[in-house]
Amino acid sequence: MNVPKIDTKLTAKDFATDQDVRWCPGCGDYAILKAVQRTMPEIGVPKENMVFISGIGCAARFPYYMNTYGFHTIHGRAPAFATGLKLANPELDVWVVSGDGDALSIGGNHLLHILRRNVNLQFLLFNNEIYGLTKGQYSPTSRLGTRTPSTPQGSVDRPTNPCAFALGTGARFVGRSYDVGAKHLPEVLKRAHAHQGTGFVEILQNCIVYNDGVFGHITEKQVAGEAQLHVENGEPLIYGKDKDKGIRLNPKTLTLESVTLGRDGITEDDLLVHDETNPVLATLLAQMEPPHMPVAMGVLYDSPAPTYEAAVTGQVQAAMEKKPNATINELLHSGHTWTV
Amino acid sequence: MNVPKIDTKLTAKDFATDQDVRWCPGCGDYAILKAVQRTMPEIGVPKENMVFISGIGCAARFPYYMNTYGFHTIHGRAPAFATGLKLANPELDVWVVSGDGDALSIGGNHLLHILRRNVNLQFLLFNNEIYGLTKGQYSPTSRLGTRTPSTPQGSVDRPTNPCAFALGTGARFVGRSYDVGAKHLPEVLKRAHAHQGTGFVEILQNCIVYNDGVFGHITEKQVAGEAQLHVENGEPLIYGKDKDKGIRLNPKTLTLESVTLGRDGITEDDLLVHDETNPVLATLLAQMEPPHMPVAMGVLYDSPAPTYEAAVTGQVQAAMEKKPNATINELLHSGHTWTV
Amino acid sequence: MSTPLLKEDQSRPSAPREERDSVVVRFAGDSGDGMQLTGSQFSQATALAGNDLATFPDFPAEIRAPVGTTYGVSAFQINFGATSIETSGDAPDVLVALNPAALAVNIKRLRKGGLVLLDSGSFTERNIRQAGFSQDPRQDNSLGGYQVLEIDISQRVLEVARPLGLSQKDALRCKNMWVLGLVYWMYDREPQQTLDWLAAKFAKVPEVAEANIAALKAGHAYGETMELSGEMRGYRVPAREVKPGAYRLITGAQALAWGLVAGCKLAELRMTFCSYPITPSSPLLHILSGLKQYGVVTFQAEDEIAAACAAIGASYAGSMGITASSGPGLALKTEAIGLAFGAELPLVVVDTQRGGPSTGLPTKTEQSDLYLAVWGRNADAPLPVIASHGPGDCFEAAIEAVRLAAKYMTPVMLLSDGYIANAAEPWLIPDMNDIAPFPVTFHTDPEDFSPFRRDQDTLARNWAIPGTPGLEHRIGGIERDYDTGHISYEPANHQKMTDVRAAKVNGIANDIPEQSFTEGGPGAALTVVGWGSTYGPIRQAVAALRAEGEDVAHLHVRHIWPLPRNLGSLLEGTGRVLVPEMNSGQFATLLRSQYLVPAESLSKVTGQPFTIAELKDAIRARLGGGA
Amino acid sequence: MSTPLLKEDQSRPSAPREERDSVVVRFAGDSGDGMQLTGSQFSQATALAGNDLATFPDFPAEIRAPVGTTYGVSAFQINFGATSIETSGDAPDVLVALNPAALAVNIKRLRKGGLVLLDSGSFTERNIRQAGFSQDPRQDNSLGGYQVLEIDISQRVLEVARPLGLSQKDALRCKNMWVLGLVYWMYDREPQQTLDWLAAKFAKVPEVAEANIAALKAGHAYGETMELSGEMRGYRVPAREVKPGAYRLITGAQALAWGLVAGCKLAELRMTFCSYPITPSSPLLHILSGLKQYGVVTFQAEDEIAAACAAIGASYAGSMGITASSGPGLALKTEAIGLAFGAELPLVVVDTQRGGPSTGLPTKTEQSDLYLAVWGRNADAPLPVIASHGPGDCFEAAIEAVRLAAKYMTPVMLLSDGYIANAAEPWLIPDMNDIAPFPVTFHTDPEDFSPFRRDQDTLARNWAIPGTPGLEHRIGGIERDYDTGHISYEPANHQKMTDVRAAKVNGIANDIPEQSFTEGGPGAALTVVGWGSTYGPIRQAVAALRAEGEDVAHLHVRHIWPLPRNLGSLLEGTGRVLVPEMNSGQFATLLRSQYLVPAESLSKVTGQPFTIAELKDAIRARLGGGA
Ligand SMILES: Cc1ncc(C[n+]2csc(CCOP(=O)(O)OP(=O)(O)O)c2C)c(N)n1
Ligand SMILES: Cc1ncc(C[n+]2csc(CCOP(=O)(O)OP(=O)(O)O)c2C)c(N)n1
Ligand code: SF4
Ligand code: SF4
Ligand SMILES: [Mg+2]
Ligand SMILES: [Mg+2]
Repeated sequence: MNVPKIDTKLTAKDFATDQDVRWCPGCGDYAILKAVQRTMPEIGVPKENMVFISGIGCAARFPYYMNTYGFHTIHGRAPAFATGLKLANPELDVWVVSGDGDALSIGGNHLLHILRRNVNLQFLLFNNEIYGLTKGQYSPTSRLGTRTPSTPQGSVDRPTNPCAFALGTGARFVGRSYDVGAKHLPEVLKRAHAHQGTGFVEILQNCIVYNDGVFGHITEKQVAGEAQLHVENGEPLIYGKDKDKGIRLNPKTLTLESVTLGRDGITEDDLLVHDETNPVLATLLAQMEPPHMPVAMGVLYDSPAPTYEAAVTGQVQAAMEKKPNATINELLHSGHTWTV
Repeated sequence: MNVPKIDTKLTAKDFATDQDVRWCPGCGDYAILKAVQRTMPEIGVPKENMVFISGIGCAARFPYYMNTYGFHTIHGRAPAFATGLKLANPELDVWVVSGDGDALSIGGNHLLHILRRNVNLQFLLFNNEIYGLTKGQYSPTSRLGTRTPSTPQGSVDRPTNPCAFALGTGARFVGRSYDVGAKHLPEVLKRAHAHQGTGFVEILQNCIVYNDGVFGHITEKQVAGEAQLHVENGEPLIYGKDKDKGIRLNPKTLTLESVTLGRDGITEDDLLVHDETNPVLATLLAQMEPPHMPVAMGVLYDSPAPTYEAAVTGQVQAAMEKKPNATINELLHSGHTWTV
Repeated sequence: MSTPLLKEDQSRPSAPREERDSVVVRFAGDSGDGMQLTGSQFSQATALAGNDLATFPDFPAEIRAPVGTTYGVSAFQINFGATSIETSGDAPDVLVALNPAALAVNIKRLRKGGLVLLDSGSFTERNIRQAGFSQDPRQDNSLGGYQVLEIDISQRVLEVARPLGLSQKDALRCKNMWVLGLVYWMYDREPQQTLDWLAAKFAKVPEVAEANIAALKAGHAYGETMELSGEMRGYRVPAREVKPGAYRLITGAQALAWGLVAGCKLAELRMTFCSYPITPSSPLLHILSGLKQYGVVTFQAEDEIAAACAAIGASYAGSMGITASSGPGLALKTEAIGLAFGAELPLVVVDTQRGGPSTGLPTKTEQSDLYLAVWGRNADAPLPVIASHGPGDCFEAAIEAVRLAAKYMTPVMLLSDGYIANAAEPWLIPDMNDIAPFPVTFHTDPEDFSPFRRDQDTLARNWAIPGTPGLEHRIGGIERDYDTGHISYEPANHQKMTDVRAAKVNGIANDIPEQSFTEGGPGAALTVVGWGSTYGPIRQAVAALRAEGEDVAHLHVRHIWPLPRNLGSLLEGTGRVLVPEMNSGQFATLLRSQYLVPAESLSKVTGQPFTIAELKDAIRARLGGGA
Repeated sequence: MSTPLLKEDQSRPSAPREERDSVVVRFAGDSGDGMQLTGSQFSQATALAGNDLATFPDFPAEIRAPVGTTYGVSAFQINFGATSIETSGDAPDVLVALNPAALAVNIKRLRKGGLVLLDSGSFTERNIRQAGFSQDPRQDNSLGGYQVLEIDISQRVLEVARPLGLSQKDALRCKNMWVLGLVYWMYDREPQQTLDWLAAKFAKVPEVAEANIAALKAGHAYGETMELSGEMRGYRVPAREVKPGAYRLITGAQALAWGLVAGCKLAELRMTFCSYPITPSSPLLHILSGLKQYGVVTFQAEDEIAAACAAIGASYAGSMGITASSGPGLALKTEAIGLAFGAELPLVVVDTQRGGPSTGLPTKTEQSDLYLAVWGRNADAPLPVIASHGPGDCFEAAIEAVRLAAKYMTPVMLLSDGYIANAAEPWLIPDMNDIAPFPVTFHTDPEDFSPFRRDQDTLARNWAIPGTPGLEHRIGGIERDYDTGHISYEPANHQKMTDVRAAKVNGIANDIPEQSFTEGGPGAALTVVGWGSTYGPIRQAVAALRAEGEDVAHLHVRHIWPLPRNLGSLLEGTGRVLVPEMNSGQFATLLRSQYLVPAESLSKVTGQPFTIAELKDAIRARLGGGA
């Protein structure tokens, strides 16, 4: 979104509403809310130009807690509402907030199409790998074997990787962060916002009630260094709490490998350098998974393309300029008429 | 699908129905129908175990012309009907026939989920890059700038690549062929059928009325040699009517390049060798496009994984074996009861 | 009616033409024969000749079925006359059949004694068989009772067109113009505008233009010659006296699309039209996609749900969100419409009804989505429902839908059908300056703001749109507090909100015209109550019977919900009530439930409009045997 | 009723207990306080004590709202007695409030003079404020008119549990068992089974088991002590005389799930249950997912549309396809249901209704999807609609739905609601051997086969499933030829098919029980007509008024469509007709439309069931002022 930056002195507090936040105590959504509220003032868009759109789910309650415009719609359809909103007023700064069920189960088709069209907005997918609001059934991102009320013997369908899915649809910005990434998340949000087109951000989120700790092996302080790779454009792919590990390409198998710097004579030069504009690299990064690989965090892909609403309204604008004072009476009299 | 092969002496004719085929004269669907009818006897599944399921569209009329079981359902939902069918009777050999609108516009979400779940059936996507049945509006695969009744100034949304989309969702078999590929198409169909899980096949199809010639630069006899690369597992990626061109990887940019054998000292050894089990290679191949690259035809990806219905019915079977004679009366008396 | 273009005085000095009050012609041929073009050219010429008219394009379901098949037959029917024409005609007087299949499909419609005009050149054995005839229908008694005029049109067209350099195939494609020329001669229509149109249409392929023009002229000349030889006769259908003004032909789809544009203009709102293609709704999307110069934004969504949601999103942003579909698509939109109802956002939902259930008969007409429109939502969610009654009327109905949606902050259902959408009629072009605007004022005052504060009169809530400083607020589908609009699970509040939403919609009854009689008045022995596209045939039938002295009246209802506030009293004071509908009695159910009147359903579910004759018979039967 | 576990003779030799005919207790506390568990334990003990009972779990909408908030309050109400209990009780006699928020939310429900039992330990300033009280309600007059019993339960629990090694937080989680012990004492219930249950539940954390057991015993002992000191009294609610047999407690969701399994067994069909989670429908998916040993296949689809389509696909394959949802989800299924109707495939669609419109009040109950069930499809698509009237009745209703779907090759709507689904009642366990099976026979004979050949009696078409040699055929949503089943656009065929589909469904009226009166008989001054979960309160209200001598009768309708064939005549012979519904009058509309009876709607849309008292008042008002 490129709404003109305005010098405001808003603070995080200005973005809080007077409504009690009703998530379960300890829910990862609180941390995300804080991060978003802290990020908004830095973005410099007037509050009244911001709109938060959501579907249904715990995550989807988000708009009630943001003192901007907000629309809590129906399950899975937030991208479609957002598209209409942007077509009607491209100047608005729109943020879609969705859960893994909302975005990838009932709403997968709308997500595909908003990404394909590249509507200029931010899409935040709170991935807790579970249906929180309906009390804990498995979701399209739940791992194989997840036991839930609807899968008492364990789930049998392979999960979808949200970032890989987004890239497969042709998304032009794909980022990943996590609920307790108090510093990391705002940076990714700002990048998504700066991107012209749909800024898709997966946020790993802990559901303390129905899926507690499912990302513990990635986000817990003790393991984060080894389990996460924070990508930076133009920088080699290095990770590890001692920054001693890296990622290199095996060009034969077209796969990524984790290597230790210094071991077997491996140096930084052997590592892949992150290129945000490379979709294949982004796909490979998106698919890295523990235990053998770290999880890639940050901006995996950013390659702007024309936005949908700009193109649509551009055609309308051009037509209006070509016929500046078209009246309805003219329309009614167009083509064959006769007078009695 | 692995229905036991039975020695039948069926011919293509046995698979034709007594209904007049109602596509427009010259429609690519005729050629596909012929190819499918010719392939069926070779597959060796008894006719009565075959079911063709479709949504709505010109392509979706297909079941009426196959003398098997058939269900012409509603727009976009064929994968969901097929999933229920397979859950109820995993022995059936199910073929879904869909169009680019049916599969990727209204039905994108069901396609995502059938691929993710890996339901054991064949999914044929007749891609004519247009809505045929509703008289020629653009579709999610129409190229940028396509002029149709709903886009008189040209379409502005970037098309989705069906094979790349399928790979992004986690599909385990992705093939591509074309309507007039009288020899090529049956081979790909047989491979899809042999695959355990969802065999996704994109078939480029000419709509002579609303999008005539849109694949001419790929499928016309004169250009096919240069415009198509027929991939074969384990073979180097060579194409050209003189078999003088090949594909190599640029490991720096992670992109594919077309090279000429013999020029600049390039030999077959420099070329990539097709590996059907490599998803990254499949994605790169799926995305090759004219004019600079040939279109990849054949089995781009084939990497079997457990099928959904086998896992589901496996759990049911196991539970039934554990409690072999569970009666409803027992169920009704389970837990706390008391007698008056 | 007299138009400057009507050149009666220029008609050729040959035998005086017999006068006809009205005539029904049906053009039928293969999908590739161009029957729709032929029909619309004839309609234009007929309109210019000052006749009233109504058309009925009868497309095949297939895009372009194999040549010569019955399911590939395309037909176009036109009823035109010197009097008020409100239906496309019960039975054709003239059937043009360009191949055996066209004859097979349409012959049963022809009135006894009518004229069938055949292209004998197309009666090959193969074509005859493909049409389903066991033998040549011209040889057995199949055509007994009709006048048959066999002309080898194919041959004549080849003779005219081949010398101009056309291939056999291209030459034969001029058959329709040859026939048009002949029919122009028969009814004394002026061919010039068609000649001009051909020249323009085929400007880039002059030999094709020339061939078509030559074919048309040849057909015309053939008529003259045959008349001289006494084998054919020409007719005169005098112009109709009508209100002076500028006229045009208009289809329902066109009028509806333009009405939406006009309505938004009157409301001073931008329009965001979101739709997913479906027969017979798609023409709205096509027409509106070509009106960008009026600021119309169109969005071909990925499906009907997305279309409805995008339209609601657009309304939330302060535009008029409009979505359009047909039965199966409308079914998909129901959940989203419920949200627009609950969040109280304006939305116009256009349903161009078609034959059902399920996929049903996509290219045939029906009125069977009334239940879905009125009652098809989860929970208590009453909406205004408006039905247009004919092509031109769609314009006004669409304006009314936009007006109510904006004024009452509510989704509005606007019903059309496959017949109305495709049929054309002459239309007295309204002057926008004569239509009172109803500009929307967005709420902008932060003082004491709540998004759910209501207007005392309309009970509509505030419309405060994103971008307005100080009015930041959240809305959604969970029940909202009556005062603040925040989420509320309070039992009493839910009752209050349910009540006020219903009261708001019911209140619209005070903002719409009272019901009046189309024909007759209160207290008739039988009152025929109709809605939607049955208007024409019912009115004609009732008028005819009244002229015969029958005690019958006609009420035509445009506002299906809320019903006009005086409708109940009009019905209570009446005798029997008969409700003809192209469904299984849906409006009859509604009337019975609201007024406890013993409304009797007259149901027709064939995908075809009522004929005047069958309505007259039904009415007569109920009046005790007829006059 | 006397059960082997009822140990009246073992009651302590202290003061004789006062006898009560029925009692309503409401347990209320924070989401984390375990009120639902407490309530269901009390229900079990009460059932074992031989009382009739009905429960009403009243969940918060939030999963686990912040501690101490009003929207985090969870409550469980139970009505139990020595007589027939059919509602969860108008107003509690006893309210247990474990924190100020629970008091704030629930106090208004308590009957005047009722007992409120408070945990004074939770009345901290912060909690009081968070509950929305401006001052301590115990200090001002807020609780005037009630008996208030303040006990520092928190403190007492800490004293019991801390020594066992529990943290303060864990210790406080035993509050519910302390209260349960006290209430057990008050109503002389046997605690043993709860003690056993606690031991089993916390087998892996013995200190927690011990602490809970100790808390329960301490609460029980507290009662005894207080009684001795005269500050509390115990009651006796005698057992009810009931039909002998094996009983259990059952919720509506459980009975419905089991009924579906039983129905499929009786039909000799595999069940394929396809659903997408939604409140309050999800428990069906959960229960059935645990019944794999009965061959039940469950499928959590990607959305409601896929769920409906998968179920239809399963039926096509020869299984019984079942899909379940609530309002918003049902709205999404309408297009697919239309296909099942058109293709004439069996399908059971369960709708557990909730508050609407749109997302509405997901955790509250309503009956407002009747319009959607009966009329919510594009085009003419009538379906059988069955409504269950209470928890146990769901079992029979589900069997009936499966029977009709299989026998008539049609989708069937089965309506339940949020109240029925979650409420529990004692249920006389039926013996499957007493229920007549209705096995399905698939068609297998290729001789002269057509998929649309119909049974002469039922008008149901053949069910021929894939895998059957020689019966290969194609079906779909486009209109089908009456004889062959092939696609047909023929006008007359469409009429014939529309008629036969309607006739088939209407014919079901001959295959369902005739309507009978629940209370009273024909010709009453006022007949109350109900459906669904209003059964209990209406029956109680009408029975009570009849006992008072009022001329009122009760008709309860299970088959909403087609209606019982004699219902019309029963209604015509009656005085006023009153239709209480938890919606804006939907069934009243249906009755009016069908029978032209002036059925009057008594509407309640608060998300709460009717109380007996409000029904009695409404009936009395219509009878002219009451006895
Ligand atoms: C049409 C419809 N179907 C189903 C539901 C029930 N429902 C609400 S939220 C939800 C899924 C929530 O999961 P997710 O999107 O992952 O969000 P979370 O609660 O985990 O944040 C479901 C199934 C609904 N409200 N509407
Ligand atoms: C619910 C619904 N929406 C829309 C339609 C109209 N419709 C039928 S087919 C179709 C698209 C066809 O395109 P495609 O899937 O590409 O098939 P093709 O005709 O090109 O083979 C549409 C929009 C419908 N029948 N049902
Ligand atoms: S259920 Fe899970 S996701 Fe939802 S609010 Fe509670 S902790 Fe958060
Ligand atoms: S419209 Fe196109 S896709 Fe459809 S039948 Fe005709 S040629 Fe084929
Ligand atoms: Mg989730
Ligand atoms: Mg297509």
